[in-house]
Amino acid sequence: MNINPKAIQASVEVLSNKKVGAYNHMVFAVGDMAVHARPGNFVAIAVGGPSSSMILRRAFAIYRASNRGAYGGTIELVVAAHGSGSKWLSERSVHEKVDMVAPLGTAFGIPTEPVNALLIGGGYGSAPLFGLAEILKSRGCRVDMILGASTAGKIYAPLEGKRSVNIMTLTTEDGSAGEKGRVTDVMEKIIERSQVELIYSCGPMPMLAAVNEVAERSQIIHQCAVEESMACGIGVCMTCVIPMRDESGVIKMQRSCIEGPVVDGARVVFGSDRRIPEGTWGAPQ
Amino acid sequence: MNINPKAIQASVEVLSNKKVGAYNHMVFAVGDMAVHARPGNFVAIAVGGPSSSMILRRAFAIYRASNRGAYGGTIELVVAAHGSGSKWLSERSVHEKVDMVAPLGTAFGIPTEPVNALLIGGGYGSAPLFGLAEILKSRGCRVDMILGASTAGKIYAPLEGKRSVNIMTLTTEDGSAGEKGRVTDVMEKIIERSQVELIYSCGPMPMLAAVNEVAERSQIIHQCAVEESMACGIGVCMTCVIPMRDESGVIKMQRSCIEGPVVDGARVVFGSDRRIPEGTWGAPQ
Amino acid sequence: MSNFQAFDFRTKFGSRYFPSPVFTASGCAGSGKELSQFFNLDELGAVVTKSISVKPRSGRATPRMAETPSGMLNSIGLQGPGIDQFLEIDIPWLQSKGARVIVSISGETVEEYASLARKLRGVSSLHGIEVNISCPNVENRGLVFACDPSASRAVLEAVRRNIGGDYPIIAKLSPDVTDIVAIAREVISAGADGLALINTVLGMVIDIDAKRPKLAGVTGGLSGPAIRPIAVRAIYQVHKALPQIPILGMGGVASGRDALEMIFAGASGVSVGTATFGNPTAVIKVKQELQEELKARGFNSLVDAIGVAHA
Amino acid sequence: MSNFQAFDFRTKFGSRYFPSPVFTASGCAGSGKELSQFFNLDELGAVVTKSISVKPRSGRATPRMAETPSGMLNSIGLQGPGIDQFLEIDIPWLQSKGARVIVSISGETVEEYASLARKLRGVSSLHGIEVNISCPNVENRGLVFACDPSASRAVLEAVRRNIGGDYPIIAKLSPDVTDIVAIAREVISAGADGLALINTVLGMVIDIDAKRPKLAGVTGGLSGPAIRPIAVRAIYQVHKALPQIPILGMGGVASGRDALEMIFAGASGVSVGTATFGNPTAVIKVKQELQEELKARGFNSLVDAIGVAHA
Ligand SMILES: Cc1cc2nc3c(=O)[nH]c(=O)nc-3n(C[C@H](O)[C@H](O)[C@H](O)COP(=O)(O)OP(=O)(O)OC[C@H]3O[C@@H](n4cnc5c(N)ncnc54)[C@H](O)[C@@H]3O)c2cc1C
Ligand SMILES: Cc1cc2nc3c(=O)[nH]c(=O)nc-3n(C[C@H](O)[C@H](O)[C@H](O)COP(=O)(O)OP(=O)(O)OC[C@H]3O[C@@H](n4cnc5c(N)ncnc54)[C@H](O)[C@@H]3O)c2cc1C
Ligand SMILES: Cc1cc2nc3c(=O)[nH]c(=O)nc-3n(C[C@H](O)[C@H](O)[C@H](O)COP(=O)(O)O)c2cc1C
Ligand SMILES: Cc1cc2nc3c(=O)[nH]c(=O)nc-3n(C[C@H](O)[C@H](O)[C@H](O)COP(=O)(O)O)c2cc1C
Ligand code: FES
Ligand code: FES
Repeated sequence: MNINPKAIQASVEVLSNKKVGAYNHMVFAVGDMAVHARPGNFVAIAVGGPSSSMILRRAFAIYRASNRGAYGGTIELVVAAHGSGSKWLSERSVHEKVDMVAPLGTAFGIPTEPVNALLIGGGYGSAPLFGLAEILKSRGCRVDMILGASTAGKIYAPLEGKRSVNIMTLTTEDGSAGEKGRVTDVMEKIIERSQVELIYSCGPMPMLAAVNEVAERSQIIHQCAVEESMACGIGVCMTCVIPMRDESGVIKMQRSCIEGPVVDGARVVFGSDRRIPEGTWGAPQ
Repeated sequence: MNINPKAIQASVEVLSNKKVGAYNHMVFAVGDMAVHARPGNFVAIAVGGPSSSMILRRAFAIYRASNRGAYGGTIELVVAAHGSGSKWLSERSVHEKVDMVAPLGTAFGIPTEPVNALLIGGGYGSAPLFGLAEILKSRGCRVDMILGASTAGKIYAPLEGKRSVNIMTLTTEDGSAGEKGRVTDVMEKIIERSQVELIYSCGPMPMLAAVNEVAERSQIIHQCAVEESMACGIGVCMTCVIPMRDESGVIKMQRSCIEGPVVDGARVVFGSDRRIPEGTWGAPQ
Repeated sequence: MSNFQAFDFRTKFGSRYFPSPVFTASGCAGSGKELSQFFNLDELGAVVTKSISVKPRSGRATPRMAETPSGMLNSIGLQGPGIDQFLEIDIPWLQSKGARVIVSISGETVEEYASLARKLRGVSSLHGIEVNISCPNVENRGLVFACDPSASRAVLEAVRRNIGGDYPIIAKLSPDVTDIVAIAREVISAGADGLALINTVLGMVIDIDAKRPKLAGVTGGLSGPAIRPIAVRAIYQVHKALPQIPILGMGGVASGRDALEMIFAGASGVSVGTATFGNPTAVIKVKQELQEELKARGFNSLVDAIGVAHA
Repeated sequence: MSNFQAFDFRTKFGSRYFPSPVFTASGCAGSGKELSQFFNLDELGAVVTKSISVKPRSGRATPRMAETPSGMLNSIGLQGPGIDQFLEIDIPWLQSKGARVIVSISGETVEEYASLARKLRGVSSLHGIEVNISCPNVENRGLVFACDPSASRAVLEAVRRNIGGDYPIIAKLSPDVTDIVAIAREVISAGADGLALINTVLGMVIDIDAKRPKLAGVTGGLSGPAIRPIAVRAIYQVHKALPQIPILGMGGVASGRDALEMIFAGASGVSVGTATFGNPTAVIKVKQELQEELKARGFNSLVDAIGVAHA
């Protein structure tokens, strides 16, 4: 098997850049790069321009990808201006170009039969879920969605995205939108109500861990898109590893950019930030 | 005496940026910064934006400064895209802002009586000479000018600038404009013809050295604007030094950003790149 | 005349020739598979593998990286499958793609280096071995081998003794020493044919929000353009002292101009590491640009350019 | 409660208190006069002067600098007027402006350091002396004092003996050593009250068009943000080994966040050097931002923040 089999590197043009709540919704003219993009895949973008002191790419989940349209292939992102690199990106004007490598990483697995699916997103983690919802809907699935964030402005839930969602539930920690609390506070209720058979999630690692706990307790398959600091995004640097069980149950430090970002939640050893879980293959004695 | 007594640091807006031959003519809205700017002074500009890997300012001679006008005070520069910093500057669009410190350094001395002056510029070194010519002319001086460069496109001689010049002579090494050769090839002829009493020059160090030789041979006072790599432009780093005689004739390594850029040619020990001239104060034994 | 002559881009380390002097840097090209989507591996002078150990290693916990101004810190901790699986899977795959392979090895004791050398002795199709001695010596309070002249010597002697006489050995040195020339002399007299300069510089970033070191491993190795002036200095110093010894230069090379700086300082080749993280095709870019820069300066061969800044 | 308490920004080196922990870095603030157009010098914790020698020095030939990615090389070569003129002109001027002054000294022999200490002994209004030992020792093949534990010790002993018992002495160390903690221990036990970490890192740039070293002095000192991870590491290592010893941190500080990193790593104060070249008011910016960052994290005093990354 090839690694990064579909990845293309290209200079792509900003077609649109709009502020939406705490985020920037950005559209890029990417040509053929869009052809193989699937929900869950991500892009890696060089930031800061030719004399940048930021030497590493930034990773962003693909919000939507399209091959048709007036501008040929397009890829859309939802960008949170977090540190200096994402801030730079969010400040790009229409017609400017950025260097992009995509599509990268694994995609969400699509069930062959129609099922009841629950999609859970935290913050900009909702981005890849709308494209996923569309596909699931088109395959006859029931799609429920929970989006959570600290506050209303940090929930990304565009109108057109909601089309494919049966019931959308919002949670905010400050209660400024939807129910006050966290996504896991409403999760079990919805699992029961909608007889959920499959969970997808994307968001910060602590949220994924909490979702995974509920999923395991409810014995529901859980695919999550993990997030670990990445230096390269293409599998060559080994910085983005997380401990995951392989087929035979052995815990190995595996690259989230190649084996992930979408992984089977049951494989992930959550809560192992800053330590190697006991029993990991090759762990220091 | 204060050092940098008039210097102001401010974020200034690009009002205009036009390609002229090999250079960019740029105008900045600088407010009060223009008030004390004199021909010979320079500005120091931060380059590359907020995450720039270029940590040092770039120095540019003030081509023109004006206090009046629709935009308040303005400073104009002639920028050669040489390396990455000047290239970045030359690519700034109208309305963008840059961080500027100015006015810096010494200015050309203006004679109290009307004299016959010869102004000699190499490449973008012509920039400060036009403002100087204007002042000299207004004081009743005769102003001849020689501009030299390797090729026609590298001569900066705008029409409006020529107004204050009696006779303009061009030299290019490839003969593509004016006389084929160097500024010093025509210098003696002009000194004689116009009975030159005072020489001003600005350009690359080897040109200044050659001009200085002719000036000394002809026993004419020569003020030149020197150029040495500068890290700070405000006198704190000691990188920009050149060996110059002080009042008592002692050679000292003196800062070209503070003691210069305009200095009396007779004080400069030319041709001492990469070595400390013998007899310099505190030279290694 | 010279315009009609073919440009000779070859370089040599020990007994082996390489068609071009631009290599990957150890630990910065994965298994090779990840980059082969972007270009053919046989276009490289050589692939230098990540440092391989006797046994499998999980490496360090995360976070393993921090970006720094024009650089980055990493604390991977030599994650890898161990030499046996590596010889069985990775090497044959690389060679099937026509890549010239230099295997980087790392150990925690002199005996581990010796044992790795014995395993590699049989693989005669390799183009060389790079001995990464920037590893903690468990037999000496974790003091890094490369920081101790006698430990460096012991490792290189053990490798040479066990791998055989004409197998090209490149010793990779750490810049974190008072006198890199002294270490270079030790490893060369112990049997190394060439030197790789430089490994990462020990650094650290504090997470000011969490109020603790950013990396789980506390300190990490600084790489990227930030360290290039340190690398160029090390290459220049060592080439001056040992002009006959081929040097593989590295540390922040991201363009042909960067590579040329190292060649002029005395390197016979360069490795591209961190630049690949920002640009998957960085190695190819460096190779093409270096050739152009050399030609533009009238050189007919790479070899003529090595060390010219010393003239 | 804590919101009503005044924030205590003071720090201490040896017997002297400073109202704020942000100083200039030696050699990066001219004579002080150049910056006084941009702010009042008494706003600084202290002005650390350029390193002053016994006799006048012309410094090195030009070019003396090269910009590098997120950094720069300099080879000024300690240009200066010599201690006598310095004491007569520069110090009185600085003090007339209300600046607290730490005088940096440099020598080529142990005796030169001793002689400088004797000259300064009388100037009791100074806030301390910073001993720059990153200078070539002419009595030992030009080997830099700071790279040799016993030479470092000899210099500090000589300074302490000649300057008197309670004069604050800060020893400034070079990062270009295998074991900076070992050097730190030597100079502290020889009588230094505090440490300045770090001086520049030895580096080099080749001018690929001229095919020779860019700097007339061949090598130069690397400074600026590029070296900050190296500085933070050195501060962290030394604070861990010698938690009672005050450290003046420096190397690439350009913002309050950068300064905070060093404070958390164990510095009691920071010097701002190269950042001033890009921004004349950098020292003031760092001071203001550092105070804000500390307050935002709930600290009531600087002292509470020192070394918290070690917890
Ligand atoms: C698979 C994946 C998908 C992502 N999708 C999105 C998205 O759709 N929208 C969005 O706004 N953000 C997304 N992120 C997070 C985004 O990559 C980080 O916010 C961004 O890298 C931070 O860069 P910075 O320059 O703003 O911050 P800095 O803190 O300056 O970044 C410093 C360095 O750390 C790395 N880094 C820091 N935080 C992260 C992180 N969370 N993940 C990976 N690398 C990190 C950066 O790549 C950079 O090298 C995603 C991350 C991953 C791994
Ligand atoms: C007093 C003075 C007036 C000048 N006036 C003009 C002008 O009117 N128009 C114009 O186009 N150029 C002018 N220059 C030259 C201009 O400053 C340089 O071309 C520019 O600094 C090069 O920066 P770079 O990023 O393009 O090149 P790089 O080579 O990337 O510069 C690297 C570093 O070297 C320094 N440096 C390199 N060359 C010079 C140089 N010649 N002088 C000073 N520092 C240098 C830069 O400041 C920078 O720190 C002037 C220089 C001085 C000293
Ligand atoms: C993520 C990463 C992993 C590395 N792994 C190794 C390694 O396994 N063995 C080794 O000798 N050097 C390793 N290095 C060091 C590089 O090979 C190289 O010497 C150094 O990074 C400087 O070059 P660069 O600036 O081009 O990256 C690693 C560097 C990085 C950034
Ligand atoms: C131009 C220049 C001159 C310097 N001169 C001295 C000096 O005279 N004495 C000294 O101890 N350090 C000197 N230094 C080192 C600085 O004081 C400081 O330790 C170093 O530059 C790291 O800090 P920075 O990155 O903030 O500049 C000099 C640094 C530069 C850039
Ligand atoms: S980000 Fe480099 S291996 Fe995953
Ligand atoms: S440029 Fe810094 S002193 Fe002149």
